Amino acid sequence: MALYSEKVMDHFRNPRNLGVLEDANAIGEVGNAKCGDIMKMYLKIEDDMVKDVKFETFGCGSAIASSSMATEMIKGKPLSEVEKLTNKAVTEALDGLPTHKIHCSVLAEQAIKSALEDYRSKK
Amino acid sequence: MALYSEKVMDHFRNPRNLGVLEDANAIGEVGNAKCGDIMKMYLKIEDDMVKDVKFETFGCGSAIASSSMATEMIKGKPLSEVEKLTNKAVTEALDGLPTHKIHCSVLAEQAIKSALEDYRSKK
Amino acid sequence: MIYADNAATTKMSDAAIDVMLTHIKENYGNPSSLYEFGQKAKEVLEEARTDVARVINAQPEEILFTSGGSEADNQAILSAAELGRKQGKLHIISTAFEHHAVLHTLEKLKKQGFEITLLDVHEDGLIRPSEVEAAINDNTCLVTVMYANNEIGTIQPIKEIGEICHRKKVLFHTDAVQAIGHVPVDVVAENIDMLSASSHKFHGPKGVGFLYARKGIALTNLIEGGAQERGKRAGTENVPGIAAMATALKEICSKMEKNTAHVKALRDRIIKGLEEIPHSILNGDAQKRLPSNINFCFEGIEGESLLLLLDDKGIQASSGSACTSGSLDPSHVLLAIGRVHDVAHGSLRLSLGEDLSETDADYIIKSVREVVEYLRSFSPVWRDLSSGKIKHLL
Amino acid sequence: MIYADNAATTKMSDAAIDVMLTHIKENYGNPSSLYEFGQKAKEVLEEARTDVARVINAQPEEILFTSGGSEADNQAILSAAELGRKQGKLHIISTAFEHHAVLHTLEKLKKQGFEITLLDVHEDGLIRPSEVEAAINDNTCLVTVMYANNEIGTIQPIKEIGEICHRKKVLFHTDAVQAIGHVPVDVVAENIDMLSASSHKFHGPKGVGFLYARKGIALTNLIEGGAQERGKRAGTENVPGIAAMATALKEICSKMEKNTAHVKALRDRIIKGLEEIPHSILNGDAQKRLPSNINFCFEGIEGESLLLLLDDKGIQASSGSACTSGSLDPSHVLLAIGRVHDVAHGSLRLSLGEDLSETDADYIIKSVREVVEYLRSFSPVWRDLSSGKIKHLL
Ligand SMILES: Cc1ncc(COP(=O)(O)O)c(C=O)c1O
Ligand SMILES: Cc1ncc(COP(=O)(O)O)c(C=O)c1O
Repeated sequence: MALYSEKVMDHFRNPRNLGVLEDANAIGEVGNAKCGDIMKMYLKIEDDMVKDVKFETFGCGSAIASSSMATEMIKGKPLSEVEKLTNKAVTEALDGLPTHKIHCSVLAEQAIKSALEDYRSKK
Repeated sequence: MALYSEKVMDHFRNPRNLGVLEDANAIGEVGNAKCGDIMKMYLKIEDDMVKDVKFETFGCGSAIASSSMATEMIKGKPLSEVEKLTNKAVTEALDGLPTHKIHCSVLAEQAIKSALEDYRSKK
Repeated sequence: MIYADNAATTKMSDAAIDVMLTHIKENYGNPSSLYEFGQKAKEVLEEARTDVARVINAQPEEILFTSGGSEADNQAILSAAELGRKQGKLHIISTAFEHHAVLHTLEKLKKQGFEITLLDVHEDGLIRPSEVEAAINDNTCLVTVMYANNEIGTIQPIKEIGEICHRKKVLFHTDAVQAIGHVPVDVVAENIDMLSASSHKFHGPKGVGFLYARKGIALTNLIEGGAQERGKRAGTENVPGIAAMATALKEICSKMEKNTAHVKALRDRIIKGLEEIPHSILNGDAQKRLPSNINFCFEGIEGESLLLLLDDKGIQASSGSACTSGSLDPSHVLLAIGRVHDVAHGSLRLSLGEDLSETDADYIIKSVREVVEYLRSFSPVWRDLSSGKIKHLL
Repeated sequence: MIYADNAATTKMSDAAIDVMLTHIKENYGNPSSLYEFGQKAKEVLEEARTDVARVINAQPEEILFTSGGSEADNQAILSAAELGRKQGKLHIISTAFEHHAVLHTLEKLKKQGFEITLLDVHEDGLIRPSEVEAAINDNTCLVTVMYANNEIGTIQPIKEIGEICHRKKVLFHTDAVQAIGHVPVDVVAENIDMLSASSHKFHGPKGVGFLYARKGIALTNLIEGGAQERGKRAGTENVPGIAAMATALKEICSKMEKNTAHVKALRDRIIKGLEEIPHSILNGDAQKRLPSNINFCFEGIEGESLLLLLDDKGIQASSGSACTSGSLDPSHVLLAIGRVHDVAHGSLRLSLGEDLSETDADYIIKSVREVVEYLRSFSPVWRDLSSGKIKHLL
């Protein structure tokens, strides 16, 4: 019964898709520093597919892990699928999160949604 | 720091002058069973001297020790001295008593005083 | 040394000591810390909670760790009173022979306007459920009746009382400090809403206890501060102590049947042996009592000197005599079952340990007989009783 | 493992463990029992009381043993409030950055009609005695100011505050949980009326603490029941724990000078090393702080991830980040000294143990630097700060 599951710790320690995507065409940023969590998602969308994705996160262990997991779950996926990604799916993929950390997975979902909106608004 | 001094325990374990003095001419009894302490002193007074003394006590360790010590302190002593015996002297002779047990030494003093009164009332 | 004062406190079991030491050395982290080392301590804490809950058929989240039985009693009663206050219900029912942790808390509440009914405990030391039922009115917010009395060991009809309280929708608390680990307790089957226990009464460490409070009962904090114990009891958790308590509890409960058979047989042997002392009386019902409890009054003697002489013979026991309590009155428990002062002063409680042997028991019988006879030999009260000057009460 | 969270809790000293074990095995009797075996336990208890009293220059009868610092804080404040109530004085002065054991107790009193003034703690984390004096009015019944803050380690001008309180005839309590054993405390010289301490902060066992209350101050019971602790704190005494606390306290105090010199040097070395991290700030005055305390804020990162990565590197520390407390807001202490939320989330507290080596200190510096740099490397906040999109606050 550590604070986090093995999965969370793995994604926290070795975040996938970390960094900035220079040629992103869809960027979403949610959260605020006052609350201690900011997630920024960089997506490269082509042919209605997420060709590439990277993230930057200011936040706690589960925020970093949630963003990392979320990027893995949408990378290479058609937008129709990406749109349906829920925080619940992210949480489950991480083998669960402590109750008061669920909002981190919500942020991940929102960051992706925000990026998709950005993409659509620019079309 | 046992409950009682060595002296108290010695007099409690090996009470001096325990029992009834068949030819006592001065008997004093104080205390009451309701309060948990009764002391009875049997004195044999001759030529204004305490020739012999015995006691019976219903009570706690310090009550028994106080009566025992008090009998030793008056045995063979002239009445003029016996009259002056105080509870303080008994307590000191016992190397002290716990505060809430001081009343046991008071009972011892009173039992002797009561015996002396008995003696005088019969003269 | 024959330690026969296990109702006062017990020796820690070796298993409990081991567990305590392990956690002191290896898991000293603060359970509130988020690094692995602190989380390990939290894990130990929650395992202990689960273990303790299981023993009384409760849920882990219904267990609150405290510093002992007194704190648990205080918090349970004050919490129920607070809930009562909110509903305008200011009546509490208890019994005349509760532990002071309960009685003094009730006195405090009385000063705050609560009405307190203390039920008669009868000469057998047993509460009558029908009298509980009759005492409950629309203003009653709490019934608190101890599971087993700490002096005379009588075991109350908890299940029946709980059933009445549930039916009447009144909270029911029981001070089970003397019962837990010694008799089976099931908070669900017995309709118990709140229950207090203390670790050092069942071979766990001192300074640890627990309060069971059924889910949904809002507790009032006794100790405010950090968010430990779901915000209901502040203070850095004594993880080694709590884990040791859980270990001791599991251990004693796993041996309960065996312990009970063994101790009960010795108890009854000693009772039989002491009943032969003339003008003596067993206090409390002979059957409905803790397997380990023996409590007698002997006429004509005083308890403290009895204890000291037994101590000289290597036997540790206790008494309800005023002299042993530092107060002027003898035990309120003995007075509550109708013993008059004179007799109550001459009381003796033996609370047996699980490791007592038959030889020990016989030695106890022999020693008590000797000491009672010796003390009577120079007791002016006994003289007056024997000579017929005053009448025997026993 | 480099355990640098000694302000959260400490490891028990070997001497304290030994004493505890000895009494668990050899003196498990109840100090209220009158046989020799119980009286021996009482003797151990009173020796511990004398030892503890001596350390703070108090009298033994001024020491009350409790289950920890929280209980001591609660009882001290409620007692002073009760005394105030009797005189119609319902005003209490405290500070904005007290421990929750104090603040939550004050909130409870506020609901009961008390007026609470929380003094500003300024950016350096230090109370100004003149502001205490100005805040006192005819209704003030208590001033309670912590001796040293648990997060930023600042040591308050206790003697000056005490002097003012004495002159103004107002009771003065100090929560000295973080100070006792770590800096010299003298209740007489410093005009302290009441003081709280907790054993597990100075290598004693958990679940034990004490309250000092100057002779003549009538305490209100928090836990009602038996007559233990002169009737002011019920519950069978945790003699092994109390004796172990006294042992730990004597031990740490005997080494205080040596410890202080050693730990302070390492503290300042680490502070120097961490100050080189750009956009960082030391929280609390650099001089008037506990020898063991280091507290920084680093812009652009969040504390929990910092802690977890330090844990991976074998360093245990703590943070005032909201994420580490389970609440939404970061530490009230950091907010009280004027750190805004964004910055307060990126805080790190290192509280050093006496056995830390210079190598450990250098490893800590290196590790914190690495982790801060790493977390900043993918922090969108840091990016915006670096690019000038938002302004640096530090
Ligand atoms: C300043 C301060 N006061 C009070 C406490 C409470 O002490 P305890 O957790 O031992 O009850 C602590 C520690 O948690 C503290 O640091
Ligand atoms: C029936 C009962 N209730 C409460 C208590 C108080 O427990 P503690 O001394 O552990 O606080 C005791 C024991 O002293 C007890 O026997």
